[in-house]
Amino acid sequence: MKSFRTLTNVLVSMVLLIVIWQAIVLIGGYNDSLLPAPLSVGKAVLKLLLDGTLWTHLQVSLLRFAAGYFSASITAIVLGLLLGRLPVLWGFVDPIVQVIRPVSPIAWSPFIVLWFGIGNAPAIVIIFLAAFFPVLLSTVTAVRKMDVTYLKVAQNLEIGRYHLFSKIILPAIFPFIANGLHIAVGTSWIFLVSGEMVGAQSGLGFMIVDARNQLRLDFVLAGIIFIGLCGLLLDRIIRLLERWMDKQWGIIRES
Amino acid sequence: MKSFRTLTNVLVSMVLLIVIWQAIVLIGGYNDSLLPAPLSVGKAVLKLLLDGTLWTHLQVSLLRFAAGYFSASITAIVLGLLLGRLPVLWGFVDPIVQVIRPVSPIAWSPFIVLWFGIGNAPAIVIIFLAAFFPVLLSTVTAVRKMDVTYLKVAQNLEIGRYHLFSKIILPAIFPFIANGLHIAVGTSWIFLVSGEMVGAQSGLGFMIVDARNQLRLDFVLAGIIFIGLCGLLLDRIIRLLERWMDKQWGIIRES
Amino acid sequence: GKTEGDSGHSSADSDLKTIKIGYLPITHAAPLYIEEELGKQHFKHFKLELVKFGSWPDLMDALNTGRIDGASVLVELAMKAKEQGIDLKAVALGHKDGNVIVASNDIHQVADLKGKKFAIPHKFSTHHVLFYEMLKKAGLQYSDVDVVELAPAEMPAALAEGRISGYVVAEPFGAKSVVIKKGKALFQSEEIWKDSVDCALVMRGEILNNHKEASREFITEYLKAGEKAELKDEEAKQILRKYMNIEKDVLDLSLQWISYGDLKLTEEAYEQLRQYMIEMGLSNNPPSFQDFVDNSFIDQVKG
Amino acid sequence: MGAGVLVEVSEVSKAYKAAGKNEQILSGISLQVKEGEIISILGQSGCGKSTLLNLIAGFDTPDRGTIYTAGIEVKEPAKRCVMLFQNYGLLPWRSVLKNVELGLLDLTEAERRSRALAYLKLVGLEDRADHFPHQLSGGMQQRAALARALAIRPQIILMDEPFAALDTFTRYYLQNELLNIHANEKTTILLVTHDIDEAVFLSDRILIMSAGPGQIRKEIPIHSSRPRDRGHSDFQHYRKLILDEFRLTGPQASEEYSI
Amino acid sequence: MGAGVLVEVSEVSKAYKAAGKNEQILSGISLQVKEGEIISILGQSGCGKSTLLNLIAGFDTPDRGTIYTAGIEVKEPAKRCVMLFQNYGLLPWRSVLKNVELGLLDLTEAERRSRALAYLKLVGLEDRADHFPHQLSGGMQQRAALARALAIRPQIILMDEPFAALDTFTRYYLQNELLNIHANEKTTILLVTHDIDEAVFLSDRILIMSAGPGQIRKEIPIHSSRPRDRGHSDFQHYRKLILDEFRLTGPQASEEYSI
Ligand SMILES: Nc1ncnc2c1ncn2[C@@H]1O[C@H](COP(=O)(O)OP(=O)(O)OP(=O)(O)O)[C@@H](O)[C@H]1O
Ligand SMILES: Nc1ncnc2c1ncn2[C@@H]1O[C@H](COP(=O)(O)OP(=O)(O)OP(=O)(O)O)[C@@H](O)[C@H]1O
Ligand SMILES: [Mg+2]
Ligand SMILES: [Mg+2]
Repeated sequence: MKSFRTLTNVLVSMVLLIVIWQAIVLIGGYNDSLLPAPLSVGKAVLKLLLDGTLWTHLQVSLLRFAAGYFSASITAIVLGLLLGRLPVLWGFVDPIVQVIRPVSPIAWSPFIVLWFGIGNAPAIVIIFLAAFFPVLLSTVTAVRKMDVTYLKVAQNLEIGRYHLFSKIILPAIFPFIANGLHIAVGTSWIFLVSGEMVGAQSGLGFMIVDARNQLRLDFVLAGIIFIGLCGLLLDRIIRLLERWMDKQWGIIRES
Repeated sequence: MKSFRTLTNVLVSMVLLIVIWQAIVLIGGYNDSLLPAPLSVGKAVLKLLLDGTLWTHLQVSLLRFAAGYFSASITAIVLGLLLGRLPVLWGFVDPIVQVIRPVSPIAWSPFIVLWFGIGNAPAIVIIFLAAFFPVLLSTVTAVRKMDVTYLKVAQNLEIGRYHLFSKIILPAIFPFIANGLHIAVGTSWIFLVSGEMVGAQSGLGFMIVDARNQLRLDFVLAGIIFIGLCGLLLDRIIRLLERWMDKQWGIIRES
Repeated sequence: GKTEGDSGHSSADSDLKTIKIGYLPITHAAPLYIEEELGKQHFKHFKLELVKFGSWPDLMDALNTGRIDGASVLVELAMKAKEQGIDLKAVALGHKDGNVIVASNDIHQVADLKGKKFAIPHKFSTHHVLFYEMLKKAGLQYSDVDVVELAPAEMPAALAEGRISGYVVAEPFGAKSVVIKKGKALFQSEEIWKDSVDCALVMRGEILNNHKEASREFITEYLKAGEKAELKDEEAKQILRKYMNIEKDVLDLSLQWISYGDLKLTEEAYEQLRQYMIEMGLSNNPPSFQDFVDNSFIDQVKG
Repeated sequence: MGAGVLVEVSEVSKAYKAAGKNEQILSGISLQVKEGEIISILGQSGCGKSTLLNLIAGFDTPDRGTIYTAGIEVKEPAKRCVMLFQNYGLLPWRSVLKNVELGLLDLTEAERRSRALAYLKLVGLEDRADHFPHQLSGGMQQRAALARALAIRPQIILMDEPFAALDTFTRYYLQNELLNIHANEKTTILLVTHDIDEAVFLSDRILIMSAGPGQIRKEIPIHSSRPRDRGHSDFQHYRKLILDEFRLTGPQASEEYSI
Repeated sequence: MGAGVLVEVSEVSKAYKAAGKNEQILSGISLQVKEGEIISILGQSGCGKSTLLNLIAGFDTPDRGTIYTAGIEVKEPAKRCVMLFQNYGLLPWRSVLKNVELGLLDLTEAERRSRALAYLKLVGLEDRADHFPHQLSGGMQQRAALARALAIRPQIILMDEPFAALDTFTRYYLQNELLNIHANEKTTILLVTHDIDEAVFLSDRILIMSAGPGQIRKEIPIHSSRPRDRGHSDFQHYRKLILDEFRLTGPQASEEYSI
């Protein structure tokens, strides 16, 4: 019932969007190679779907995304746990992180090429960079703001150092890390396009850049639609995971 | 006392960073035009500072940033307030937002050029796009998750529609919007570089891209340093504002 | 958001037509720099505004949507846009020759590139054609080498770190690797393809039609600037370095390879290019010489 | 409706949807509150006390039955019948004074200010007028909320476990204060609580509510003159009566108890 | 130290830095708890009850004075003296059973499980072993926390306002349960509360604490045999005694009160 209404909503709003878009094209009198009409884009979408191009690119992108995202998350969580428990060390690392974080991964690209070459690696590195900082910061913050009651309970029950991390700290902060992980999915997916601009010959980002180079804006828009949909899908998957976890952890968030 | 320690931390970590960097340059035997040594970058930084180039670019960037960021924030807050109170409408808008959000502003650049030309406008639009969605989503969420007690109080005291928005809803959700505004500063500053790549003849982003095209990686790094520092500064300013507001609102967050 | 330029302006108008020309900071656009630098004071029928771009796609977006009136751009990109229905005309060349195939020091002949990565700046570029022709002449298949598109600025670093084994691109990015001794010039472009067509000065049709006087003067001055550039004297180098901020030795080397003397795009050279584009599958129906090339201005000047 | 009856609840029922099925929360509740009375509704957690109060305040509508306050049928929340929330419902971004002024937006600025100050004085908070709620203790916050309610001069005040979050000492003190204020203002008060002592100390009548579905099981009038003495034997008598009612006295059998 | 004295606090003082200046929270506190006793510390909010308990549990160290539990000087938290926190301190991501097993990590898995189940049964939660804390009511959560503490078989249990967050009825019920369990297990209990009834109902001795700085003002031994009857006159006697001590009986003068 609820999902049915959501579906109707999505359909209605999509139809509305297409109508507005078509209207802009008609009223503005745009050349199809400058602003393609919905129909041309529809054709492009269909073509990409049918001739298998999409799947190849999608697969490559998802693999790169997974590689960058998961390696970033794991590194960031492990480092975050340590740095969160070692405030003195964090005092030194924090300024560096804070200065590096606001720099666009694009700005780094000369150095990324220097160290990581071209093709898969730079795309993965850029996704890594985009995911790393949100997860690191949310982990450190979570560790530092953790409810001290849990730590007190652990002390009181004389729980050892190893169990302290695995049974108390990690699970206690997991919901907060999850939030960081959620944000990271968004930011790193956004940087997919940038990542696949550095010498990659495949992937959704490359597909868009390539179509743009060929002045096929219909394919650019088709690519944008796929990127948007996949981003949405990834977001929803993470959100479901988060919900499930919140339930386990007894956190109740209204929809 | 505390700020003194912070300063020491910053200095120590900067020195450490420079030592590591110099070590990499020495050990890797990199050519200065591939990975500039700290000294060359220092010279570049000094040159940019002294010959006034930096100030011109910085000023332009900050103006663009301010234009994009504030217009995005205001639009997003106003729209967010309305959409948050009109769940049916939001049901239609939400899917569109969710699909557009994960798309990199870079992917849109052909269309941004089409509509907004080159120079200032596209940079501002890209910053706008980067800031708009975090603020919109956090405003809508804040309105929808707002403590119903406040609404009940307003009903009970027979407070009119206008005062309801200005005296109850807006202040009630402001701390949450502030969070969105904070995130938006980060993301939109990151996209400054992308924004200033399209036909801009000035700005920090242009400075980096131009230096890169001229193979002056020392200036690229100098630009990165300035972008990082400004990003940090902006973040701190917003954080101070947030603190001050939290205090007004009676929210206590440990540092 | 209109695609037309502000065609209402008459060239005789007191507020002069501003011609906006896009470029990338490369040696190949030298005539533009010189024209602006030397002519700025005494243009009669127009004002010149040069707009620097960071990449070819950004420049093309602006050109296609009429945000700039013309550009010194890879001619293939302009042809592609023409094919898509954008009204563009090539009125002169940007330069002649001056592209080199750079290879890392362990590459001694074309056959050594087999199985290696090789970078080109853009699919629709003369550099791509040069690369194709080089392989063909050496008897290699196109698929023998792994071609990647890479931003020109990243190429020297990629070569130095062995991420690619060679590249072909506009100057000064080739000279850079040679100067820092991370690579060598394997071929000059004329060794592969004589009279290769690379960057061209491309104008939007409505400018040429609606601002005839301005266009004529602009192109005349452009050709003069080309002659000045061809001198490659200290003054010219000074101007180039002002626009490109590169090391002196890199500039000197890249100037050795290039010529700006005769900037007319001939029909033979253009037909050769068309053939390559069809052969390489870059375009099914590249615009014809008559449609795309407008030599009327250059012919007028040359008399 | 009888004269002087300010709250009249007749045969009210209410069900909520929970986990798919309709759960009956209140079933056939009737009660009357006369002018100037203090009435307590005493019941265990979850028996539907807050639900009933919400219906009377007009925040929700009953499935069956009717509710009149001050002679007008309740359709929506109104100023004549003000609710004091469990968590005080102060707006944290407004000073105490501004909070009290919130219900007086239709007065001129000067009137608004003087009225608000007068009621802050009544609850003993005149020197905290410019503080923000988070700068006050829980007890002070509850007094500020009370001042806000009184300033509107409503005919009825509804209170949902007004002192539950306070510690025993503060609670005793505020109960005394409430009685003092009531003696001056004569506002009709309907309060909900799960604290037996509180009900006995404050009320003219205690309505004992039982759960599953919520019903009024018994009415206990307190015939003891105010101010009452918590240590007095009269007080103990009523206390014991209610404890017995809930079977909480004596060495208790560990019967299954729904907690 | 006398034989059978499990908690010995001698001349303990503690100050906290607040807003730049040192604030004395506890000053020269001494107390003893003997084996098997239930002792209540009764005091107003903010008088330093939790601080004192934290010192005894070893979460913080006193500025002056010494604390011994079970004959050992307290340097850090230890299993011999377990704290029940105000908000129960259950780990929300572990089932009730797993929570109880948390203190038993040094046992084998089988032992751990059987011991945990035994104590869950003792508190009447054996059928909720696989539930998560948030699936339980407040009262059940407190019982689970109690089971976790008991399962370690500590010599002393410290309780910080154990039932303050529960409604009156649940609170009464759990107080009864606690006495039943104490009768079986004979664990020494030191609890902190601001509820007079609770202190009278549970304790062998009540220590009345006053604030600014926190001191033990008076000790009231309760010579009434358990189980006690909340309605009985003995009970009322002690209740009145304490009310008088805090000057909370009688028609109260509106003296300035620190809330
Ligand atoms: N909006 C609602 N939707 C569904 N169920 C509700 C809603 N409001 C209350 N309930 C249910 O109605 C029952 C009674 O709730 P209510 O808040 O009235 O109890 P209460 O007596 O005030 O309890 P407490 O003393 O804990 O405040 C509870 O079981 C609760 O779960
Ligand atoms: N870590 C701390 N740092 C500074 N001040 C503290 C700290 N812990 C407690 N205090 C102060 O010490 C005083 C006593 O606090 P404590 O929590 O011991 O009171 P309490 O008697 O337990 O009160 P309650 O009944 O509200 O729980 C308070 O004024 C509090 O502000
Ligand atoms: Mg309630
Ligand atoms: Mg306490």
